[in-house]
Amino acid sequence: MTNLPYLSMLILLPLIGSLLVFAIPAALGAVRIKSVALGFSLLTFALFVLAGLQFELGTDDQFQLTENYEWIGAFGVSWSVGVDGLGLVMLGLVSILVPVVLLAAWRDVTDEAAGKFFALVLMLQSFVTAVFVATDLFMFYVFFEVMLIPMYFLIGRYGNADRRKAAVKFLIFSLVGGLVLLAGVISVWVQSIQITGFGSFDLEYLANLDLSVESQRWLFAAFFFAFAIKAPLVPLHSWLPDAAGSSSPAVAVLLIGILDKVGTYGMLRFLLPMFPEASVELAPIALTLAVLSIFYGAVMAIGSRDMKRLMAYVSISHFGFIVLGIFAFTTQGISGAMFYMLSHGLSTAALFLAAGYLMHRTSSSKIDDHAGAFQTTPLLAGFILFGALSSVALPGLASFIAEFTVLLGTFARYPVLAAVATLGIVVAAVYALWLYQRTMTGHPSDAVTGIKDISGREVIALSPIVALTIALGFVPQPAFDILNPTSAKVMEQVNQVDPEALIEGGN
Amino acid sequence: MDVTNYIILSAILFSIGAVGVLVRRNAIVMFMSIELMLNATNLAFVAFARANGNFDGQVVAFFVMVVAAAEVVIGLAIIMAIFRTRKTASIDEANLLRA
Amino acid sequence: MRYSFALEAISPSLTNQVATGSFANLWLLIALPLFGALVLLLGGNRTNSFGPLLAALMPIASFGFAVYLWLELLALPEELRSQNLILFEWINIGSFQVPFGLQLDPLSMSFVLLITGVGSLIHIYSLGYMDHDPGKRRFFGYLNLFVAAMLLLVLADNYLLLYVGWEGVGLASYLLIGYYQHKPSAAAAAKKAFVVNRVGDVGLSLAIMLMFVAFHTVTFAGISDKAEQGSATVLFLIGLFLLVGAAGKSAQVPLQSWLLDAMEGPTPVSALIHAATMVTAGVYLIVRSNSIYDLSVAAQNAVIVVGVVTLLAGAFIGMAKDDIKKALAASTMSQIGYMVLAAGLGPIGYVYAIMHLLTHGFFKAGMFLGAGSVMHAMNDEVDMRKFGALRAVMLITFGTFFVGYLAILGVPPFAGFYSKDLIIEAAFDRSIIAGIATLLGAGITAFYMSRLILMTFFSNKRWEDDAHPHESPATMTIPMILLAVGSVASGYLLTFNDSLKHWLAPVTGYKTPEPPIAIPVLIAMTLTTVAIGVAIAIRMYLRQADRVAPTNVSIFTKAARKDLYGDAINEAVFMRGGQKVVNGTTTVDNSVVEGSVRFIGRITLGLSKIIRATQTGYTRNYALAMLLGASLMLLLAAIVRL
Amino acid sequence: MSLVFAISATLAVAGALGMLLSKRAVHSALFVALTMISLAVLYLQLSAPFLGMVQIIVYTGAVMMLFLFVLMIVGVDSSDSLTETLRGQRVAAIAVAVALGLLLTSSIGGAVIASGNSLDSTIAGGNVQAIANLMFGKYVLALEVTAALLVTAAVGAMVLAHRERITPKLNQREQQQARFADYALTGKHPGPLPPSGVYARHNAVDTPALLPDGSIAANSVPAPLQARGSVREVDQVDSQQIVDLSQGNVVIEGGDDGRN
Repeated sequence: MTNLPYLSMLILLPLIGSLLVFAIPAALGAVRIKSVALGFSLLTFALFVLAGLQFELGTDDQFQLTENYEWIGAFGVSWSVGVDGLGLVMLGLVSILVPVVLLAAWRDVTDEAAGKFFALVLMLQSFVTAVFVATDLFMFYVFFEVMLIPMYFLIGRYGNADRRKAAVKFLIFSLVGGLVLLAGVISVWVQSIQITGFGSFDLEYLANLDLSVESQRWLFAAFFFAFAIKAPLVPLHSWLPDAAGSSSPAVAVLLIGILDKVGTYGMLRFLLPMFPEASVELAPIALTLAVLSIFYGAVMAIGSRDMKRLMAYVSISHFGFIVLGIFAFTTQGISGAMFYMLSHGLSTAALFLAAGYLMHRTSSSKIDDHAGAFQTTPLLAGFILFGALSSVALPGLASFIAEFTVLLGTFARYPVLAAVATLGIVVAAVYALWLYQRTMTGHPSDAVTGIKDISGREVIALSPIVALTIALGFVPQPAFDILNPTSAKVMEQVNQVDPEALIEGGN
Repeated sequence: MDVTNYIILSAILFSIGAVGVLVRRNAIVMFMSIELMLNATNLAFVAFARANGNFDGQVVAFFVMVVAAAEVVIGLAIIMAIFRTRKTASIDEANLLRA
Repeated sequence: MRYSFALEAISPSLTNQVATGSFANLWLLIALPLFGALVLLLGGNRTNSFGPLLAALMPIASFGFAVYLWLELLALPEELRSQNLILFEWINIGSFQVPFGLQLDPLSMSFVLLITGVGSLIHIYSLGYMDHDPGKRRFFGYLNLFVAAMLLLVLADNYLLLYVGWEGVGLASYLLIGYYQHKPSAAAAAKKAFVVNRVGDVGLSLAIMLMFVAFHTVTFAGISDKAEQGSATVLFLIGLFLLVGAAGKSAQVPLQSWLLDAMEGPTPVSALIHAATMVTAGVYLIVRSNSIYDLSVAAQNAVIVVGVVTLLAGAFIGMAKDDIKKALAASTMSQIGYMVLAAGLGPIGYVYAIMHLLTHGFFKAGMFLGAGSVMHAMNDEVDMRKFGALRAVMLITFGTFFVGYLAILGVPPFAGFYSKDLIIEAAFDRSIIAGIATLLGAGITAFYMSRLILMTFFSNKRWEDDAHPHESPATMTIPMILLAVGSVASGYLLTFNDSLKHWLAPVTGYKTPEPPIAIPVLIAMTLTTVAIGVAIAIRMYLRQADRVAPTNVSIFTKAARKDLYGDAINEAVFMRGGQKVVNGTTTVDNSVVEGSVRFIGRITLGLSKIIRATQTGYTRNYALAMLLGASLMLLLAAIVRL
Repeated sequence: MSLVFAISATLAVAGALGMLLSKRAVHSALFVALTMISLAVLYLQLSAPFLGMVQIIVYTGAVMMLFLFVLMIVGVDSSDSLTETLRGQRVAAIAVAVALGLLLTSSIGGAVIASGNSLDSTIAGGNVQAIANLMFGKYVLALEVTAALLVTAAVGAMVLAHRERITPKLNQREQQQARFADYALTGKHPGPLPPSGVYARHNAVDTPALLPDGSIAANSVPAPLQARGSVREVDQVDSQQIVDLSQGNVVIEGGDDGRN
């Protein structure tokens, strides 16, 4: 069991499922097609659990479950995969969210379109998995771009009236970022040849490359630009509200919960290890953008009249926290940022899917159309409140642990910046509770009168998310046990140590 | 053996072929011009083969001929198809690529 | 005897013991009400029938266990009375290590007894009060959730876990204030409470972060070990941040504005959360952080200033309120101001702060329940101007309320006399100004409480036509009676033989105050002030009160009616300002960010329009372009070779 | 410069220019054939006898004949005109082509490096064997691919040239109905077009039929001939005779069977 190529299988299994679902004739019935898709996603989850059981804590190797096959020998490109703590956690997030999203979106699309929709989701899962396990920069880049294709169709075909425009905007932004990234990737490769005499895209080889600070700066700029579009940081964010606002809730969850994580993931996996000196030197820029994003996103969320746009802006704010933690260069900050990536995926799913249930019932995403929905859908109101509180980082939920550790880690190095960022939790309370107040309380509006409360299927789809969010809020340490070696490794790669305690006489 | 003359001849034929492509409107005549250009390059190949003293140039010329033959077949078929729908062999009439 | 002069000064002497025996089951205290909350909230409508009863049983069970643990604790020698139970490793990242640990020491024990005791009574009361409410299962679920969170707050052995309980009670408070979801005012009040509390949370968060940065620990034990090594600035800042947190939760100026609005919730909630327990969490936090405050006089001074301002502001607002619950809420604010002030006095005041907190828990909860009983009788009317002469129809309610009234006034031998007078003495010890303020506060309290009780139970009948007041059922009156008993006896019991001092001093330390004025003189001064307040009220309200509030009132009354313009300031500065920021950002996003994206798009479109002109569709044009390109490339090659 | 080269080169250029300048496509094709043959001679001259033969067989023999076939099918139309319709195209084309020719001459012509060894000396078993060795050795993959290309091209040509019937074939009755419906709508003559040479001295296809008033029936000459402008003039005498005949002034002997 131990020597199976788990990671390649995790990439291939959903892809096979996707092709199979594509191939099933529609005449067989939408329910069967959907069941096959869901089955594949559950199978993938099972495979992930098996793979996770092979993962060992406390080993010296950075990457585990590694595989390495030659791909394009002439350029030193290989199909090389492996996971460390961060990769494993992201894989877990993907494996959990996809079945949840499929189940939640069971009736979001018409029966004729269901097969293609579900197949595209599975395809996306495959590509995103490849991104998260690639330890070869070229392979990472390829899947970084390829995953846009299913996403483009998911936004452009299954959203509201503005979906096509939004999909094109999403694609153009991503492609611009990807193009700059490509330039960076090629440049790294060329420089690696100049320095060592042979070119390779292997991560470890590139991380040990002795790049000059000058070229590191340029490469940092290129990589950071691409990842900041994906993450997204203000002012490169404007595609996200459109994309999330125009797509169906399930797609928005995949987009924000998983796809955007590639940006912050890329920062930790490639940006910091490959360009450590430049990262430390240019961190203030990243931190400034991060704090800007936190407040900008939160303020825009308050000003939003559309639920999905609001949630998209909330996510921009949250990505600000993640980037803040990454560039604080403390163990707590980086571990917290990685934990944030996990918890943000969960809280996004909780809020988006629950709100999606409501929007599906009223066929409107305008906040003002919903009022007093509590009277007709008390259970759904509970889930929406849970989602809102989760995005507020209420203590006792996973998002609190994440946000607090990020702020704590930042505070240790940049107290003023962290203090300013902490003020963001007040603004967060305003947007989240105001959303709840405007949608759930008061006298029922016409739109919500007579709608049905949440169904059993919908509860089942959301329960794992809710359970995980609470469980990780009280028992986060298993996740930190997995993540801490990664943050220690990153700290070592950027050559930073945690600040000492301030007390007189040392620690 | 001075092959420069052959090269010059080849260039002249190529240029005349190019002018043919650019100024003649009859698709069939245009096609003949293209054939002429291909032949001009063939001549250059053969001349180079002679100059370099090996047969590779001749083999390439041979392949060019084969490809040209295939191309003529397809090209003429296309011209016939166009003629059938538009009742003309004028290349200017087939301007659907206009932006 | 109120003082034992043998008790001069005690310094904190407890060290944590690993919990064994029955203390190892400490977690049950929290788990019981949490279990109740989970059953009721997850069980759905199936639990409608037995849910409320189950919910009421849970805090009672917790209370029983708490009493048992209390007796166990009493049996231990003084220095072993801090039991520390570490359940599991909570967070461990590098040097940031936080256990999921509970700590039971005399301070938290006092709170546990108060919370579970008063909590149980209010659960029982609610069985009667909420009897007709169709959604009461949810209500009881929230109540249980609150009790669990509050217990976690006081039992946590570190600041981060305290924070979890802190927010848990905030959440429960939010849910309960907004319990009447269909009322927009309730929803707005709930949100306001949460948001204002969040401002306080920022303070608490920053305090915890600073503690970690300074000391690399956030446990109470760790902080008190290392606090002495901290620099003055760090200690002051931690104290200040903690104060912000405490001000948010305890409705202290400038974060007081949410408490009066919070009265939108059902009355038992006001009694339990917004009078007896949650709002005192700030006092708990300050007393718990005594190791920080003892080392920073500047931080103590900040606490004192906040306490003084709040006690006066609350009393001032209380004078003008016609809404019975809001008047009581203003009074709560003021009384907590006393506690905070006392907590700011250091070892002199900690014990008194807690003592006042406990007695206040009894009499204020009792009065709130009384107010609830009145409202229950008057079709949920809260305007005192529509009450009057109720003492005859609601004898038990009036009796219990009157006991509470005497207690809050500080009439001997009721509970408030012991606790409040001690605070006044301690305040004089620190500063004359603070002392005078407390004295003044006592007088104003006497005035507005007399006004309240006169307008409600005495004076002329001003009822609405459809009002048929009647005494409340036993489930409601019994808790009121029990709380009244507490209001009478608690003060004496807590001071008898210096019991509370001996009990708490190992945690907080103690020092006897030495006010510049002789203590009997002070007592006389206090009682005189109170008597003056009562007299004015009787003169104004005993006979007759207007059915409609007069409008030609002084500027001070107007200010008090408007909560001293707290909301107006909030609205002008934060809401309007916030709105402007939101609008501004939205405009920037639309014009600058989106605008630049659109601008790039437009440039691209324009360029493509120009280039499109070259796409004539004529094959021969394309061929020409191709040939031109080939020629240029050749030319380039030729040039490069040259 | 050998005499053979001088003659062949002259002929080749003349053929090329002829193709470029002749108005009729058929003439162009014949001129190209001339160029091809000249090139074949040049190949022989360049020690490539095999290619020379292939050139004659494939190009002159097959390709150019295919052109002629297609020309016959397509016929002639206005595209044969030599007047330029695209503004500036002719001038630009000539300028660019001249520039290209010069550039090619200067760059490629200068790049020739003579190795000095003659082809004849390297031939082991003659030219054909040498080429065969290369083709079935070094270039065997290209050869296979070319084979595939040829097959594909053959299939492709069939697909393109084949006309798929997309409407059901009309029977005579339906054709008749359609024709009269057309007449009702557009006034198009329902009967057959007038045959050429009716009432005329000649019955050649380029002779137009004449209407009873002596004027020309425009439809009686096939369109390609009209497009080419080769419609025969009508004699004045002929038309006058027709007018006379139609007015009964003249009676033709032997043509009176059952008429009058």
